[in-house]
Amino acid sequence: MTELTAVPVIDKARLLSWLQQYGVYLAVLVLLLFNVLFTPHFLEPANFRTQLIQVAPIVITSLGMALVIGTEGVDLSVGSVMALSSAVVVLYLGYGAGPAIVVALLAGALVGTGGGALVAYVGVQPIVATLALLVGIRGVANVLVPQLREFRNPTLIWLGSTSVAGLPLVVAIAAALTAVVAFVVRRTVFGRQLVAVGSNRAASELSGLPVKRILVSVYAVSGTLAAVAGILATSRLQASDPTSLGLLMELSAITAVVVGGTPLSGGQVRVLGTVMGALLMQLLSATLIKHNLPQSWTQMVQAVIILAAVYAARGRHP
Amino acid sequence: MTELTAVPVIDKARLLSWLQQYGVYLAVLVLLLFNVLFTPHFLEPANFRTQLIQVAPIVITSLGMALVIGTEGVDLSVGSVMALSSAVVVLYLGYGAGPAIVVALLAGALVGTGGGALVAYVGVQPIVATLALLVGIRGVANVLVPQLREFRNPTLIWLGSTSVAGLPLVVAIAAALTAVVAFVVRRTVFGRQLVAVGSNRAASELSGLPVKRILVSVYAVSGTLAAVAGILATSRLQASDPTSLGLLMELSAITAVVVGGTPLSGGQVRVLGTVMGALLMQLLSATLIKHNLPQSWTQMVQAVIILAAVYAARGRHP
Amino acid sequence: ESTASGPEPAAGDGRQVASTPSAAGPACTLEKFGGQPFDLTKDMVGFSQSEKEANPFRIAETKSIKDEARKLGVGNLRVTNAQSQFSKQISDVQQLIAQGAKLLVIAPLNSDGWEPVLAQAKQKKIPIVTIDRKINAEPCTDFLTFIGSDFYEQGRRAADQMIAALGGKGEVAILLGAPGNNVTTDRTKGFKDRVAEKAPGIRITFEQTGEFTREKGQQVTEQLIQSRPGTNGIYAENDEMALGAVTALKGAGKSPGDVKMVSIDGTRAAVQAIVDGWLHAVVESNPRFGPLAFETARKFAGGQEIPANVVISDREYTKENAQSSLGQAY
Amino acid sequence: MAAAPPLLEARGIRKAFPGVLALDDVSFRLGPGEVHALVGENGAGKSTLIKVLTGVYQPDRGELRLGRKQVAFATPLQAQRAGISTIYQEVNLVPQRSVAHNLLLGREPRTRLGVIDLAGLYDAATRTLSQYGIRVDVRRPLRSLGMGAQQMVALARAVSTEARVVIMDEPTSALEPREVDTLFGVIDRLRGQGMAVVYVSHRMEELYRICDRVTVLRDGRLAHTGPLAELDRLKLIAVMLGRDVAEVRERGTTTFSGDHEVRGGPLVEAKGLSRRNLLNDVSVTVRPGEVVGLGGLLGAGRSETAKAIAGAFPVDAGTVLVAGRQAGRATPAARIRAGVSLLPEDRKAEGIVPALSVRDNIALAALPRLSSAGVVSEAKIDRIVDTFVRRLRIKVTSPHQKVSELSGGNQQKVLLARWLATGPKVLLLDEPTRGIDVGAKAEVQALIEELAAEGLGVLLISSDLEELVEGADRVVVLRDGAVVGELAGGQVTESAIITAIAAGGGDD
Ligand SMILES: Nc1ncnc2c1ncn2[C@@H]1O[C@H](COP(=O)(O)OP(=O)(O)OP(=O)(O)O)[C@@H](O)[C@H]1O
Ligand SMILES: Nc1ncnc2c1ncn2[C@@H]1O[C@H](COP(=O)(O)OP(=O)(O)OP(=O)(O)O)[C@@H](O)[C@H]1O
Ligand SMILES: [Mg+2]
Ligand SMILES: [Mg+2]
Repeated sequence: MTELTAVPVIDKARLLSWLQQYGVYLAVLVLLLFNVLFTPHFLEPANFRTQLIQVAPIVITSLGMALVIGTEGVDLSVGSVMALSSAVVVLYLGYGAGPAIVVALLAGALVGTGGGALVAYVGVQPIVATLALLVGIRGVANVLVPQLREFRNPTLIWLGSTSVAGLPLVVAIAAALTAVVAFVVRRTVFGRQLVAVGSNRAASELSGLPVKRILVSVYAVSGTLAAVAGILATSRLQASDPTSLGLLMELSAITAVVVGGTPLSGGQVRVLGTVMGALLMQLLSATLIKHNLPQSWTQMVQAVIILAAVYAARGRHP
Repeated sequence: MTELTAVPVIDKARLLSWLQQYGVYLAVLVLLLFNVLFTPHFLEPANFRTQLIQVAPIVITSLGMALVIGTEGVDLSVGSVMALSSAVVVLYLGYGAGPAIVVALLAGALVGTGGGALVAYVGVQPIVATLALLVGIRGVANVLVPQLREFRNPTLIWLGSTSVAGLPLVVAIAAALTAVVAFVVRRTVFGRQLVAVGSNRAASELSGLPVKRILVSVYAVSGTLAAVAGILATSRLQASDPTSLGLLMELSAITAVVVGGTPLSGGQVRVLGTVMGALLMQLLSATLIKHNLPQSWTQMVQAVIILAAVYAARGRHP
Repeated sequence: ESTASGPEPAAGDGRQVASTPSAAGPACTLEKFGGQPFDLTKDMVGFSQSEKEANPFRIAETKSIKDEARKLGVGNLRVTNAQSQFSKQISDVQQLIAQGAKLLVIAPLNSDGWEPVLAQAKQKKIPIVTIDRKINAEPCTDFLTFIGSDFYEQGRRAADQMIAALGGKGEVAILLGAPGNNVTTDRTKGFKDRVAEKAPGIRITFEQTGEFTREKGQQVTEQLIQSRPGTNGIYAENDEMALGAVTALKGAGKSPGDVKMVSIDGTRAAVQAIVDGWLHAVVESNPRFGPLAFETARKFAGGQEIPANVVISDREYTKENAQSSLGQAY
Repeated sequence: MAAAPPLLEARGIRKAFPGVLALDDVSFRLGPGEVHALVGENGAGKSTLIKVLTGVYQPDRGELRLGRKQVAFATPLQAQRAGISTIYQEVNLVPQRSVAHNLLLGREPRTRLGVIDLAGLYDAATRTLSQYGIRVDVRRPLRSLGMGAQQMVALARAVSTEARVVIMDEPTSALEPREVDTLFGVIDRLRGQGMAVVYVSHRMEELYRICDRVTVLRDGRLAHTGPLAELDRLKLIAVMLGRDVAEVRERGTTTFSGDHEVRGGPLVEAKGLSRRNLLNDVSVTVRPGEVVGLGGLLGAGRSETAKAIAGAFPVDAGTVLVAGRQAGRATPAARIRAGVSLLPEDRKAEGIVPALSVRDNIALAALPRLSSAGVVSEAKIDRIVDTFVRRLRIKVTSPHQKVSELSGGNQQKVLLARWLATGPKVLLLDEPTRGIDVGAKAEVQALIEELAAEGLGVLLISSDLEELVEGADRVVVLRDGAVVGELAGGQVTESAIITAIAAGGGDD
């Protein structure tokens, strides 16, 4: 009764499931190849550095988003949290870069915890809870720092501009965080439980998982990661700009996660896929910029890629 | 067992369910009262006209959004569709206002149909399908009309500025559409079926409902209504501005629907509640503007209202 | 550092006139800057636009750069647009540097936050000409020079026009630009400072953002007319918002001149509105940077001295000159 | 009895939901080493009591005792830690995740660094499952297993914790006879180890096979508690229903009367239905007034056959004729128009539309007939809803009550009403009495009789062999998606069906 019967149907299904899992890698490869062939100066290390530095904050934010989506949620507040952490970090620079960063991270974690609590304890739907935060937290950030504010703190500037062993620190941080999140998802109890919650919340609750605590933690992690991204973006910009920093970041992050093959219906987290999704969107926009094509093209191509990704990933909802 | 046993719990539950249904009316009332007491010139008819005119496009878009949300979907593309219809209407003004409006409405319906087809036939999740459209359709609109374009067509200008029996035409149109949508939801087969699909798609399919057709229609209606809103906004502005028209409209519309008491989990559509939700947000922003308070305040108060609304509406997910 | 006021004798095509001849400020030469001479016809030139080309100012600005480049035979011009996102603009410029641009013309979205880019450009000795907005950095060391208007001064001149229109007393509302933007800050401060200085009889009773867009300008003005019917003047920090306000005034049944309006930019539609009587005056912010920018670059590459600031002389459009200057408005 | 303190005890429990008093002063004692049956009609409060015992709900009043200690469980986890392990009525696992992951969800073995020990996880899972005679690759996602195997995993999961009390809410509703035997073996072993088991089921014969004591709930109140041996089947049913024994005896255990008058030619003819790996050349004919049973084990393809006839399951080959004519396109809508209606097996997932009222649920499939020009006729709907609420004796406070507030049996009747409202010629009933209590079951069976008498054709799928034998005039037996036998008239007996299934197995 429980054996799998080998049927020919599987071949098409296999291809689909392969595409679903690795399509984004393929797309990145194709785009790289195109650039190597047709874009001058593409192979220079400086170019790769630029691309990686630019994508780093998106990757970091998307990691948190992937976890939230794994629990069948979504975190629309990430962009506003970036703005908030940016505002907070420059406000507290008087106490030194270290304490300022800690306070900014705490602010991100706090917003995330608040959102998570709304979802887990109050029962507000994730999209609404974090929509409210998207609106409200941007307001708070604007009140804290009403207009772009520059800073000269050398440590914070160093953070955004230094390299370790040729690798920009910002990129190294994104890579390290990717590794940590991948490890958490695959090998820790928290990671396992998180996807279980996303797959079947009722069953997880009855199985004795601390569902509410897991949910709150996941949003807190997402908030913290968004704060990391906000701090890094601020340090690279050498200024805090809460009015525009992180605008539409929620869409970029969701796009990276979805293009990376994580289903919005929860129960699965593809960490590397997410990173690839972010890279794909970055490469795409860089390619179009390098070939001097207007922004409206980028928008249209992005739309097509998002659709292609979900078409490939559609799998279970025919 | 199914009789109502009088237990004290009921009172609280009743209050909650009352608040869930009528909380938004109460909030509008309170805000009106505040303004009557503290805002000079608030009771003048011209003021009501202003508020109603400004809220009309939001109301119209939110009606479509409410239908989509009733099917457990969401339509993020409404703002971009507004921009598209605005671009199309001025492009075709050469053929006269009538034909131009028809083409613009068709464009909106077409985008909606496309989104609906992605959802119904391809099985893409609504949030992703319409996210792709949000990005892509704004690109198309920008390509069509790359910069603000003024027009002098008297019919189109008349549409946005005339009044019938003291009521601005724009407002009359919004009111008429509200009545039509309310009728459709309450009295037509389509309305009944739509909420059934939102509540249990599998059961609806087995019950012989044309589920896919219903889904496509709902998105097509949402696209068409967004196009109506776009045309009216354009006629009022006497110019087409696809770069900024309808930006963030999806958030306003979702907010109106949610604040109006329609659950995002589908299976219910509150038409009047949605209109009230839109009015509440409009009044709120007008109140803050009239009292010359900065925009960041509006954002924060909006966040609080959204949360209050969903807290009241939380009901079934404790 | 700045400039004359009052209507300027306009050049026939509305092209920019530098109001500061090379005398003002410490001058810069190729030698002092430490760069390589470049050839405009062969080397890559990058232009980074800040906002979407959806308003007349940005359109005219980009067009002017492109037209002039074509005219001069610039072989490899790359144009990027940051879509009003500052971090994107930083990325754009970094991309241009990575691609090997030898000259950068930047229309910055903001004055601050350019250090990372400047450091990279400095390393490669790429001269940067910023246009329309200043950046806070050292000319001739961090970047080459700035060409553009003085926004604070624009605000002051708008105030002068408003004071004249109202005879020194009344209630004025301000339609602010996008929040957090330093153009907004400067135009607001210039206006308020001048009003406080010259006309204590004018009270500023209302300040709300119209986000530099026509629709928002219209909506906010509708609320304004309603709740503060005593308002005598509206200062709009750009023409688009002013035109939105005009639509609102028309809708409310006002006649031209009922409310005195002053705005900044000098788009054709706004100048037409002066002719029609809706606007009292428009302070120009000339977007045609192409000729002056390439001229400056050419002089620099040729070893000539370049001033630290090339402040252009913005004109003013009023009832007197509007009709005749319509052709020069952009 | 007085000597050994109860393992688990509930005293004076009261639990109210908005509008419903689900439990009213209910007490319950569970001694060590006993298998305790918890029975009652649909909506009697069994599941609610279990949820109170396991920390899912907090009682409004009353107390829980574990041994001699008073306890209060704020979460299921606390109850689990205290040694109370539960298989809830709804399958309570995570279908996308692996079998091993499900089995040890919340109790994953960790290395010293707090990281999951994957090897240990798979090992432990394989070992645990083999104890219960289940051999599967534990890395496979749970959903790739059949329902029965999934249920066994849930069971293994529940009993493999350090449990002293195991609670099972209708564990056998998705199991086949062989698996039920395995389950009972496990329960016996648990009893031998001094554990206590609470067993909820609507299947009488199971209770008598395995249970020692019984507690009967009726309308949220305690109706009886004591050794099961003191009550015979009739008495037990009488207590559950609150009726006289004589009255119950008169009605029998099923209300089927046996033969029906079959009138005229075939109403529905399904010929050669095939779908790769699922259905293989299945043909079924139903005539007016006839009840045709579909027999077979779980996974034999009965549901697929019914769905294929109803146009809800795409087939590669095969035709469906209704009254001798092609039955329209293979969509539910076309088949409903042709007169074919399917009561689906999974009430919750495929049947009720929870956001809608009882009234709208009943009218749902018939809306096109209850409207003109796309506008619904409230009067017509009221009339038809009224008729069916009365005829099927659906217990509702008002037709506008939310369907999700009804008990299982009443929800089932609402669904029946939905299908009858379409004016069908043929009713396909997939497990119409699964999970509904004896009272409601009898009513549904009586209704099937009545409909057949009116000339409807009925296709009846049931895992309850007794029901099938008494209800059906003819039984088509399926195995592995193919017809392996057809029994008619006097041939229709439980042993004949079992033989047919077994013989079908001998073929391959
Ligand atoms: N969460 C809830 N909200 C409201 N009412 C509920 C809830 N859960 C149960 N009920 C009601 O409480 C009563 C008891 O339900 P319960 O599920 O305990 O019955 P049961 O004996 O398990 O029935 P079945 O045999 O159908 O499983 C029913 O009337 C039911 O409708
Ligand atoms: N979506 C699916 N994907 C893969 N296999 C499936 C799917 N649905 C059903 N099956 C398989 O098809 C076979 C028949 O299904 P099913 O269990 O519905 O049969 P049945 O005879 O109706 O049994 P039941 O008594 O449960 O109604 C089973 O082996 C089942 O595992
Ligand atoms: Mg139950
Ligand atoms: Mg079945």
